[in-house]
Amino acid sequence: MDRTAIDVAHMLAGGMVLVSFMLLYQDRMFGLLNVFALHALVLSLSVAWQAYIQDAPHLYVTAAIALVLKAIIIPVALHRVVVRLGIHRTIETVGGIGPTMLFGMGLVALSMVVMLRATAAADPLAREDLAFALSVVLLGLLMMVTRRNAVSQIIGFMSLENGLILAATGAKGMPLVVEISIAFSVLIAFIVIGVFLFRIRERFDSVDVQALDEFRGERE
Amino acid sequence: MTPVAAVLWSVPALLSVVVLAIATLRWPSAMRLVYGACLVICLAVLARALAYLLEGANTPSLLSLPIGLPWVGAHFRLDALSAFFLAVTGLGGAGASLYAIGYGEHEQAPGRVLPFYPAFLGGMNLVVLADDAFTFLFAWEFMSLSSWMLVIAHHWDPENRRAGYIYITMAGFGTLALLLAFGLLAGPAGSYAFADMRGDTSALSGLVLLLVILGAGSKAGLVPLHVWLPLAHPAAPSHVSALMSGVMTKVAVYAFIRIIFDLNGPPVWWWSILVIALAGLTCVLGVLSALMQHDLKRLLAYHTVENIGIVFIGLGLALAFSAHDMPAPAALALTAALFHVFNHSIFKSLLFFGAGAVLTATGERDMEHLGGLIHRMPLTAFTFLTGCVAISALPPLNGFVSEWLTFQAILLSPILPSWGLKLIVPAVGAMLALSAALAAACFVKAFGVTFLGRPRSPPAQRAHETDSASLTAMFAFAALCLAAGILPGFVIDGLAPVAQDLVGGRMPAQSAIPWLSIVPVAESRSSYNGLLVFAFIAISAMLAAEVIHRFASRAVRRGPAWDCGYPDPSPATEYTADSFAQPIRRVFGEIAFLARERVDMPPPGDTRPARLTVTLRDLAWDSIYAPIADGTAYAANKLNYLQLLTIRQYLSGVFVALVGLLMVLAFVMLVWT
Amino acid sequence: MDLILQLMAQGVQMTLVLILAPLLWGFTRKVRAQLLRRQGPPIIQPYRDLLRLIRKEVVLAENASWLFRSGPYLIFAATWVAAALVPTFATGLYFSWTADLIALTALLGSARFFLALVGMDVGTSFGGIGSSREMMFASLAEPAMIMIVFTVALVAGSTQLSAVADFMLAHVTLRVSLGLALVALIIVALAENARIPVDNPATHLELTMVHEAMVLEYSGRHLAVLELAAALKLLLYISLIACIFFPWGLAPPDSGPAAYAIGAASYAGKLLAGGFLLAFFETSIAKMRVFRVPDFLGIALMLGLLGMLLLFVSRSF
Amino acid sequence: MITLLVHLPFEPTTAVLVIPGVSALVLAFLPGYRLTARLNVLATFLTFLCALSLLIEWPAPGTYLFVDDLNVVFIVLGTFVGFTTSAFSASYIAHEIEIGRLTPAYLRFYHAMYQALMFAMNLGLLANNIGLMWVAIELATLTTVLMVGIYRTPESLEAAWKYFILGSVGIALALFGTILVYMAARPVIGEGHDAMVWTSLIDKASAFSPEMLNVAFVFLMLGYGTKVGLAPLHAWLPDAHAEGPTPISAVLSGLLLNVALYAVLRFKMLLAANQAAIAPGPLMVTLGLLSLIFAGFMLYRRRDIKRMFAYSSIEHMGLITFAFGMGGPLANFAGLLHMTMHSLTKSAIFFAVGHISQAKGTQKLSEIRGLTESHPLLGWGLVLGVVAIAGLPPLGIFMSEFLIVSSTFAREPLLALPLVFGILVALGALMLRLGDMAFGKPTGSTAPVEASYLPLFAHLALVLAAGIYLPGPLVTWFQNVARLLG
Repeated sequence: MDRTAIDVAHMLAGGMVLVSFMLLYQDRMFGLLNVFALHALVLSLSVAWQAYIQDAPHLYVTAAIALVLKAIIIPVALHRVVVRLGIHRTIETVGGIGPTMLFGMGLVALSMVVMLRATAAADPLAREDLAFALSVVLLGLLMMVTRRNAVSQIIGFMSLENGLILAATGAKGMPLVVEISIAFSVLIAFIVIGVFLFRIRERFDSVDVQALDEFRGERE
Repeated sequence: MTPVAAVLWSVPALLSVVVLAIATLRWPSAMRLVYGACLVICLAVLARALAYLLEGANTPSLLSLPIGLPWVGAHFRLDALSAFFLAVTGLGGAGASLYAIGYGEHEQAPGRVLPFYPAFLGGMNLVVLADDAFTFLFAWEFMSLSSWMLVIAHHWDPENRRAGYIYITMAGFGTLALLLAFGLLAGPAGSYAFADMRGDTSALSGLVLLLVILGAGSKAGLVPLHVWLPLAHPAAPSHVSALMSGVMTKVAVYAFIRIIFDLNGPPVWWWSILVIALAGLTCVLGVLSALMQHDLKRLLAYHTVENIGIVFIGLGLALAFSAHDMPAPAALALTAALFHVFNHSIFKSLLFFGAGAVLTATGERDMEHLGGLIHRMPLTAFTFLTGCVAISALPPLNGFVSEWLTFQAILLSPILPSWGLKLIVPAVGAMLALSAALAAACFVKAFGVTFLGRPRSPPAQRAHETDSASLTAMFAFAALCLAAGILPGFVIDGLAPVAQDLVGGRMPAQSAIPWLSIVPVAESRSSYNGLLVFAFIAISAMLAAEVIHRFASRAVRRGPAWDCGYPDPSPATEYTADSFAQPIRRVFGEIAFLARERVDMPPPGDTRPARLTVTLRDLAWDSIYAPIADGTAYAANKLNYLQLLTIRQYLSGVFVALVGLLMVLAFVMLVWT
Repeated sequence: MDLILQLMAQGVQMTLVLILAPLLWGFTRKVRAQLLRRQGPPIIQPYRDLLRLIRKEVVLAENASWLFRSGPYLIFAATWVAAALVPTFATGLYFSWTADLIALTALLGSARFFLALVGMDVGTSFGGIGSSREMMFASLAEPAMIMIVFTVALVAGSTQLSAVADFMLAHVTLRVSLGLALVALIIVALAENARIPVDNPATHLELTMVHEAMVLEYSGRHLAVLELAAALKLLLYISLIACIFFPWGLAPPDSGPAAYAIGAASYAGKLLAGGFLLAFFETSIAKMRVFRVPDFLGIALMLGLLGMLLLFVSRSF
Repeated sequence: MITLLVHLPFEPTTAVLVIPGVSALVLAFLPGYRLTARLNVLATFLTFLCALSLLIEWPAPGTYLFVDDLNVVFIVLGTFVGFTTSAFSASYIAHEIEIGRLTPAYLRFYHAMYQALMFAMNLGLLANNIGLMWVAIELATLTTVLMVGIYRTPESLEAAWKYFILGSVGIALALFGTILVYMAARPVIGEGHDAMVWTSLIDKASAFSPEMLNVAFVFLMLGYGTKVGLAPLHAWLPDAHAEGPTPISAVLSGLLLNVALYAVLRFKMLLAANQAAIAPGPLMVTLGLLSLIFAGFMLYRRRDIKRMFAYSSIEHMGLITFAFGMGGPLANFAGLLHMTMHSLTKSAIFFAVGHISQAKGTQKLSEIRGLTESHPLLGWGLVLGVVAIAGLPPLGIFMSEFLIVSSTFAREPLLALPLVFGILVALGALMLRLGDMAFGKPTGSTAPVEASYLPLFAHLALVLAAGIYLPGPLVTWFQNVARLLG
């Protein structure tokens, strides 16, 4: 395949890392939802591009799922959740945006070091893709642990999962990618439904601590 | 059938008695059935072991079964040492079972005793027969487990539950220590059969010794590993207390001898210093703690600690001698230790039987509520007195003989070259003498306060003589105390093969010596003749009494006791157990227990009574066990907060782990290239 | 014939100690009185006392048990056997190997054990006081005694009294350890025999007495037997000191009557000296408080241990 | 449904999957709990029989499914525990229906989920494709999440939610690891399906790029380790055990943890087959020791009986992971034995605990006293179980602990000390709680409870037998597996 194809792939993957940083930076709920939609969009683009250059048509399914479910349905659904729970005001972060971003930089550097060393053997397309994917995964995890807010944690998890899809599609000729992405979509659906059904309040935190105190008495 | 097979059959037999016990639990006659069966089996074991021992026991009899640890199998071995200890377990078990046939009538929870009692016996026999590490530890822990169930048989009392908890935890600790020791002996290849261990000597044999001291010592009750013992032994029903104190501690001694003398290769001189020092400490602290008790069974339990100390002094000396390659003195020391093992198993069981009889007759273990029982239970009193004399190491009974032999071994030790021993052995000799004297005081107190004087409580007044089965057992053991005391030569000769196996030497044959006296080394050096001493005392006492009664008066008149002009019939004016121990507490208590006495004397005109409060501290507990317990609680409390985190915080745990590992990996890969 | 002579010698010794004991008792009492410028009872007074006591009827407390009645004879027997085993005028008597020094100490221990028990039998507080204090003294005196025995045994290479005496007789040299042992043994002897400064055999003030408190309930023949036992014990200790540290004149094993005569004479001399020194010592110091006694006995224990330690370090001490 | 079975072309490996799968569908729609409960038992029993038939001879590895010495151990064990647990659950659920904690609708759901879980776990064990294995384990997680939350109480919902979130993250990490393995395999095996087929992976593992494998193992260890419940990834486990229905606690401890452990072992073998890759042992040993000691201390402060035994599961999983991390024939053998014994014992304990909490009407330790007086069979069953789990003879865990500790001390003395320390800490805690629960003056209701003792005592009997005598074939078989694990 020619150079440009690879460059485009890298462009898109890098774009996802960038959007992940935007996610980290966001401190408004609706803004966050929009940025996540963007994240999913970029993902579906890069998956589509992979489908094209690997001429693996089944990947288009994955791209479509990413586009429809993650870029449209879920953001809308979450939008309603946010309105319903009335938590659109702010996002409570743990230890400021700035430090988090800096830490994110460190994570990207780490994943670069690890991956580029590890994948010395693999073909260039896979190398950078994997490196970017790992950074997206780590950033998503970072977002989950630095946000107190259920919805933004869900978003963190979904961005993490986007990173996984990116890696899976980047792995040339990997079977079961579609199935896996579907399985993941099921997972996501469960999460969102969970938020709906069980009225998980602002944060995961509040539920269990009180539960522990009231019901379990494990604390003394 | 080979000897080992013959004795090994006792284990399945006892286990089937367990099944029998569970099956017949509802029957009224279950108790007699179970104890009767145990009695028969134990007697059979005793007979077979003695027969083997008296045949000379020169060829170990082996047996291996395809059970237990796969690719190793279960190995069993009957040699002189195990035969001797089988005789001890068999004898103790038989006595306890016979006693229990009567004592069991008073058991309020037979369902929690009958099934575990035979299991306990079987476990002890199995330990002594085991010839590979797995079988050994299996039996060892099985023994602990079944005795634990017996300790908490009366589980409604929280004290017993606490005792049981401390016991089972210490037992687990000991087992793990022994497990580590065996791990060293077996090596990475995992050759767990004792036969393989005998061959090669581990480089870390010193570490093995330390671990065995922890493992076997904690079961035997070496200070400072003894804390569980005075709690657990009294908690069990009395016949079980007798077994635990009289026999199970001996099984621990067996473990020590088996591993250190048999498996662990040639001893090093500094081992003996460690063992002897610990043993001396154990003697003195054990007997002093015993003196401070006023719970009869607890007093006996503490006193077991002292006797274990005496045994380990002998073992330590044997180690020292054989480390310097002096077989004959080593044989003397070892024989002394084993003789004391035998003696203690007899009279400690006897004393616990007596305590049990008192307990059933009065429902009291606290000596402060007893007294005057010699009138109401004269036979029990007589046997108990015999036990007291024997355990106080007074001639002509058996306790004195083993202690005398130990003294003789100490007298031989100046020939030991190493200076550490030169300095520590005399000190330990003094400690041994001191503990012997204190033991006499302890049992004057035990017998005097319990059986003599006036009853201190209504139950003590209503006491009645115990049943015939118990009495038979007690008289049998009392007779044994006397027999072993006046005919020690036969016991020593019986022990000769054991010493021959373990230290390659033996004491001179005793049965040949005229007048049946015993001569450890040479007659010019020292000799003792229990038979003649007994005869002389008996004859001269009877002679004196006869002469006086015949030629002088034999008139007797009863009158009130001399009350110094202030008649006060209440038994409260009697000397109590605590006041009896007070002088000795004044002398030794400050060091041994940080004893503090506080007198609260009201000013003149104030009518409230003056109070004397005494506080004793258990140093071992305060300095070792309490910190451990507190540390565990502290760690548990601190860590418990991890149960209360939020999902986000748990996620951060995962996150940190991931990033950390990735960084390590990056570091590794960067360093590699 | 030889055997009969041997047995006779043994028998003579047994009766000898029995006869001499009250005499020694009376002698010390007389000397003491003289030293105090008193007339004092005649030397044979103890015999009279014993005879009178024997003839008297026994007054038993209501709740005295069988142990109370049989105890005195046991105590007497144990002490007597012990005393008879100490070489008095000759060594190597026929049964001298029956018990060595350790056994001897233990025999006295048995006697003390039963004495303490009978003291508690009636259940008055005096007996209790006496027994508990007696056992407290013993808990220090007995180890001290054992230490002394060890010291001596390490010097003489034997715990057999006869062998010890022979050794001392053969090569008697001044040894530091033996000196320490002697001092210790004297202290122990004072304590064991309930003499001043540890106890006062003459007192009848209940709270200060130890030995007397234990036998307070006894009367008649029982008391007589106990008194005799006490006297035997005193004799035993003096002859013990004599035969270990001053073995001169002891008749060697299986020697003729002449040697025995010399032995007897020297033994009488030693007894007189010992009794006199004891009385002199007792008159010259005062009784100490009960709880000072442990320190006093502690000295003996330390001395004994020191002597033994020295010998462990080097045989030439 | 029986007819359905008959019409099946009988082929054990597929049957092991088809039976639970089909019966899950059937049970989802059948009403009435008696029938469904019986069907549930029957289905698990048939599955167990098929699994047993695998022992006799198994088919050649297929593209998606395969059987070898290693996973057949897990399958037989798993299906057996699944069978006994279903038998237990029948009587347990009956009581829950009586007291109205569960409605018939939820019951249908429950049974369907139970079979689905069986299906997922068998699939995960049989999968010859690491992607398929991943999917199966995720499915198993989802089903258990649903069952943990089945009581709809705030605690159970919260527990399910916690389990769900942590499990999903774990799953995500595991997937990343799987992708990396594929990436490592692709240059050697070539693109496409084969590069994820286990049998071909293990053959060519020596040629893979070691660095890739290292990174992959980090992710897989953490991902599947979350399912195994190793500290610090354990947080979901105690609550999931405590708040779900007790049969599910039994299945979680007895099966699901093993399945996750199986996945870890597979990838350990992959790394072991590659000389250049860093040895996975140290990581496993560290996590194992951490879990062991941590859980040992956590046992002391528990108030809830099920949560306590959940922590004990963490402790034992730590011990097993440690053993496999040590490697070598002895330690691997011990690890396998320990895993088997732990599954049997722990599920037996949960059987007892389930009925106990039903009898006493509470899970609070402080309200459970004197069981051996009030409910002798349950009480003594619990005593036996706890004695076994504490590693005391004559029960099986003693043998495995004996092997682990002694072999470790002979090889790495310094590693054995924390090991022994952890075991001792746990023993102390278990015995402390046992003394309070089983003995003393009974509290609460002493009314007898409708209980099925057969599964409980069957497990304990097996554990007891194994503690005294291991049959020769089993030993050789375990030794083969131990050699397989390297």
